Amino acid sequence: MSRVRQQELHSLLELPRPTSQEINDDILGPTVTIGPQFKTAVGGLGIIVALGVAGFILKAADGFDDRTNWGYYAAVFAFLFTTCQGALLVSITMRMAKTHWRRPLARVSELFAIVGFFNLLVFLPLLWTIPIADERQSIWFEWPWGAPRVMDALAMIFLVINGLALLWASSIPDLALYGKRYGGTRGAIARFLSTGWNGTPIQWKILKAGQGILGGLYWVFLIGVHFMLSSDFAMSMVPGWVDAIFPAFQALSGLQSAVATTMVALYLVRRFGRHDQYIYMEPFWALSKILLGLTLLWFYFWFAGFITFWYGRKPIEINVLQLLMIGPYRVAFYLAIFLTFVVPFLILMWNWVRRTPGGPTLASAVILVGTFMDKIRLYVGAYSFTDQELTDAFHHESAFVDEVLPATGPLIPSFFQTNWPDGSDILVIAGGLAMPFFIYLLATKFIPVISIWETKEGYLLSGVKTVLRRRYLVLAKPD
Amino acid sequence: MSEKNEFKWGMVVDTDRCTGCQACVIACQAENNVSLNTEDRFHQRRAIEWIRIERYWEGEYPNVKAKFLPVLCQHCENAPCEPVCPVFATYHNNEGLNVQVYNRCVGTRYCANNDPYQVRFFNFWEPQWPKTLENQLNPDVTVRTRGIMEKCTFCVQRISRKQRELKNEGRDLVDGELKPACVQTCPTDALVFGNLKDPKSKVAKMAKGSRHYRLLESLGTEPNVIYLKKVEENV
Amino acid sequence: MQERVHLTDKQINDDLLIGVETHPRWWFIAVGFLAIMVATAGGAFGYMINQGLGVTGLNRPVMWGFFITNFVFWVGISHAGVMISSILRLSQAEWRRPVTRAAEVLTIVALMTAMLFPLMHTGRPWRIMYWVFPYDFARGIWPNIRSPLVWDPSAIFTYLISASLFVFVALIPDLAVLRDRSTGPRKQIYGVLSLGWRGTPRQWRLQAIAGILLSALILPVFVSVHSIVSWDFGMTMAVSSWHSTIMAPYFVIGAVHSGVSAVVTVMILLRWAFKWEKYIRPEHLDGLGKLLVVVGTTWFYFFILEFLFGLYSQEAAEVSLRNLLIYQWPWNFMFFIFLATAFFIPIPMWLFRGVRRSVILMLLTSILVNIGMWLERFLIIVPGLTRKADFTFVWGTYRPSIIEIILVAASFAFVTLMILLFSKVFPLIPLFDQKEGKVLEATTRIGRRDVPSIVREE
Amino acid sequence: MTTFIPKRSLLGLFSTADGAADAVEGLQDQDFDDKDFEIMSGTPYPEGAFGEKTTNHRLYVFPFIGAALGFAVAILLTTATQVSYPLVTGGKPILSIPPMAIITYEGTMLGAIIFTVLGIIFESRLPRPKLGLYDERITAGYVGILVTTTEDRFKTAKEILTKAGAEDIKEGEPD
Repeated sequence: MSRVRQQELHSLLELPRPTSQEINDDILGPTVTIGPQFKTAVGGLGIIVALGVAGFILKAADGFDDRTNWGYYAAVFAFLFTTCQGALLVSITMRMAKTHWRRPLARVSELFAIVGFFNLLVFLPLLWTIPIADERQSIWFEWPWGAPRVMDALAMIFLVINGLALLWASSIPDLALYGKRYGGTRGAIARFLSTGWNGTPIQWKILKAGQGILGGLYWVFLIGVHFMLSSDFAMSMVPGWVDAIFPAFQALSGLQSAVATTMVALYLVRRFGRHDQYIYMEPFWALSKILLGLTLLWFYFWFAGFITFWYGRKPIEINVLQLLMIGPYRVAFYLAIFLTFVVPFLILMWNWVRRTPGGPTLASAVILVGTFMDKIRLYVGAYSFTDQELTDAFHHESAFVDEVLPATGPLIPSFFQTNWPDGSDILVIAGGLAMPFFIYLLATKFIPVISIWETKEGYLLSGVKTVLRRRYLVLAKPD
Repeated sequence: MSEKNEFKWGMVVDTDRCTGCQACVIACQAENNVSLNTEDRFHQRRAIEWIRIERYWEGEYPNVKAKFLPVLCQHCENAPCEPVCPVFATYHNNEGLNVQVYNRCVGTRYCANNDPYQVRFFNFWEPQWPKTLENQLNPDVTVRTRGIMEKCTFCVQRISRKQRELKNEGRDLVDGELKPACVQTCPTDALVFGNLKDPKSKVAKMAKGSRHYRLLESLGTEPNVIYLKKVEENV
Repeated sequence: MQERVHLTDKQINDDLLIGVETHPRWWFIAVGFLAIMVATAGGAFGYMINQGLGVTGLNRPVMWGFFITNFVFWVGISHAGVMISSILRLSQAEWRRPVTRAAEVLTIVALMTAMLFPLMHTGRPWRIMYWVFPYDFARGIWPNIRSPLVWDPSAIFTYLISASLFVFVALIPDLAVLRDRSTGPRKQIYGVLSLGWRGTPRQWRLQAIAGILLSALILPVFVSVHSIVSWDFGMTMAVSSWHSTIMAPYFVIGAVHSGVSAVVTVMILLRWAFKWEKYIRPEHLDGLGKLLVVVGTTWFYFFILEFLFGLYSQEAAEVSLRNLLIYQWPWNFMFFIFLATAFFIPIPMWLFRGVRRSVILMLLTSILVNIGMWLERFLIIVPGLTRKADFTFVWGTYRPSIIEIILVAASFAFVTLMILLFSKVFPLIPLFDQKEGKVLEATTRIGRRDVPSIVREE
Repeated sequence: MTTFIPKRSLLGLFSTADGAADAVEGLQDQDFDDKDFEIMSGTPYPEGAFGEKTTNHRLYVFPFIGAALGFAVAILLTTATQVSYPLVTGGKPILSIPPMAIITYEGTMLGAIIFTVLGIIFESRLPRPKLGLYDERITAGYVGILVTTTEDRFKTAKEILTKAGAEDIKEGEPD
């Protein structure tokens, strides 16, 4: 089949219907060939990632005691966690909801599981930067020493394993195909991973049930990890910051950036992966509607937290608002609210923009920048307190009778200062942001970036029917 | 008079002097036409006391000590009870008073919920006095009907009468000549009332002493009632 | 799996207009009985106005009790309609068709009921005008927009007007059916109401767009309404267990949980009352059940956040409140019942397909959820107040009086009554949506199996 | 201005949608303009199912106008009520932005929704005081095709409708 650019083709109704063999050729072909463009991209990204590793080594040489030194590192990790590890949710959720337009993007979002594995490596050093002091507010209450470190590490590891398992489960049929077609090391690995899959009905049934269970678990784990990270790495580091909505807000921000990440990846795969035959317009349209909803919710969650603090006006609340909004991190804050809410909302509110591939992708890219700014505001802000300040403040505010308090002065002295990134921070940021592209590019050469079996299933379950005088798309809904 | 904003009323409560005699409570009831708190109303938890004495017991028998804390409306600068009222029945005037406008009140009781000091009271029943007591009602003070909120006003009727007097006589306020009923009655001078804006007044001086504190300071309400810590003799 | 029932347009009209066109005796008995209950409540309310709020169980510090609980509960129920019809319309869920109208009507009725309660609860209800309306009663005082109690009416009126218009727009084609089928003065009235609808392609197209556009516009309103109700509590810094940032989404998702359950209850009762077995089928309950699993679990997540973050700061008032809820009779009993009925019994049950498709089990579980969610509101509002004060000895408790119980009970009667009255005048299942569903049905043959399919419009 | 040519209306009733679609096809073949005939059905058929041309509408303008109006009114109201009687409550500023934002938001949405509903009614060409040539069977499953044409083409139209299988044909004056 000729590879025409089909910008305008919106849904399966207008698309030509390839045969099974053509689908195999079209999708598996680019997986095994390595072009010069690919080599340049991988090489360039590899160098940046190497610089990032160098930045990390520079930091590690300074030790883990000075927490302020690790603020940007934590922000980079948090950003990668929200975006890349959240991205899997798009395919999981849409598969659960049985939407038919998910098929082109299912694998695109699931491949981020591999990026998640490397993000785990980024995460582990961070454990040494959070205080284990029991005498501060935390979700671990009376748990034994080091509960945050142990539990956070365990939760992250489980999450990554779960993600990889999900990716594996959903790509078995494709790997089997890959192994059958190609030899060499990669073919052998694919054959090994496909564990003798031959597609009997019972195998399909188990595979789908497995995907459902792993997907449900991934949701639970991801929300849980968001909860732990946002309380252990952000809230508990700022005296008096008790914000029950914050874990949920972080999870929501994770969903928003997950959709944005998937959208950007989908666009890039479509543009550079020569897959516009299979990635038609409808996923962009449908995802952009969801993205619009999540963008509005982002502001809603933020406002729900803000107005409670603004109205309450306790000194401690005012201090938290000052630190994060009008204090030293205000630049990052206003950029964040502008780029995660205002700009994407203005882009996405137009129906005609949502029906193009470029519009939603632009909004997504803007959202990703905004999310990064938000992480800088929260994590660098949180990392600017020392252990001593935390314990002092905690004892201070939990005193029952206020007679002991001095009558003047704020409860928390404003000891935080602007913390601009230094040389090693910049290296870490550059390397950290290049890492997902680098890993993802490599991963596309091992696993087809479009799910072959889901695409075939999509063609099987859709058809064209004439009602009276016009042709319409018909979607079959088994079970 | 208030254009220059020369007043900011405040009170100092010296807990070291308080004997817990409750004279202020009675004086307030009489001055402000607060309805009688019968036994029934106490059991219903609907008693109204604009000023009350909190009593804390310390230590084990036989070395028991009682501590007293007179609590009245704190007339906060950032009063949490004010902004929640939908009809502006309570607001902050420019003399530092948290005022209650009975006419506007519809009785949502939201202010009572958002009052950390428990000094706002709701009239669940129509106020009633025995026939014999009806003639002792203060003509300067409204009798509040059922269905509205009320609370300590720093005896605003005395304040405005005094301000009229001053204006007529064309003179300044002499510190100590204006006293709410509770202050007037206190036998130990534990309560002191005055103008916090006047640096020479007794309240302003006492408020700057080393023993001062304010109730629930961590809430940031900035009360105009300042407490002085008890001096521990046996320490 | 979708079951296919074959019906002609005529039969759909006959079946779904059964409430309007027939006059069974049970309807009159039910309406009479409910009207008596509502009248009793009117008497109780009159007595309360005459005597003052002393006749309630409220006290210091529990200034808000059953009335506010019931207000929050009914506002919560009112979130069902828009949740169901908007989300499902926007996501093109096919099983929404019989559910939408009843859910929207439930929204309106519940909202009207909810609005009565803050009114009853005030000390001087006859003065409520200058609270709610921005009208200068010659006294120069306007409502204080800094008060959450002014945000409330602004949101609730917006929601009520929007929901009513939404229902009306979707009702126009059905009113045309009623116009064509009725005679005499009824025909005149339906004729005026249906605005001269004839069903041209342009009108149908706008009807379809209207559904989607209004859904998209009402959704943000719907989220704001319960958020603002939650901020009545969240803004209150003096009650530390209320003063939580999570309140807004927690209330909203809780409202959806109780609202969707209420829709299930109402649907099943309608199915039983009007013999609509062909329209309200197990597949619809199945869809609602799946939705409820998601909503209920999300709600539980927010509940955990709320509960846990009360302890996070380790403030005395918050800790004592949790102590009260877990260890002290009868609060711990209510807390246990609340958790069991709102989450631990229904959600695991709904994981099973058999339960979701069983009419009787769905009826029971959906009622359970609302028992739990009523208790949830009660347990947020009242214990928070009983353990409110930090340094004084006015920790109190609360016991509702008979007047409060009568009024709360009558609110349920009132809602039922209003739905029954509505069913006498308008169809509770949209006729045209059913007919559209029929047109869009298709079957795809895959291998040896006929798979039910759906024609998808762009 | 063209001279006034008297027109007559013709309503064909079809028991099946297929027949109606045939009739539409026939009318289009005979150069009847889309303005000359209207389809009436009690069932929402998918857009373009009868082969009719889809009409444009300007519904999306309405919510924006309404939102702008609602926004303006709400801002005016919230600002004016606070400024006209400046009372300090709880140390909050006289012009408190967050509460204003909440009420303004509600006002904006209310304006948008009211105008959308007005727009829907207006764009649907409703309300229509008189039904004109109409049949009550349309809401019971029949599809009606209302042709309004000049006397000379009247017969052609009638023939087309009959040929397409119209069960009943009513004649009348256009409204």
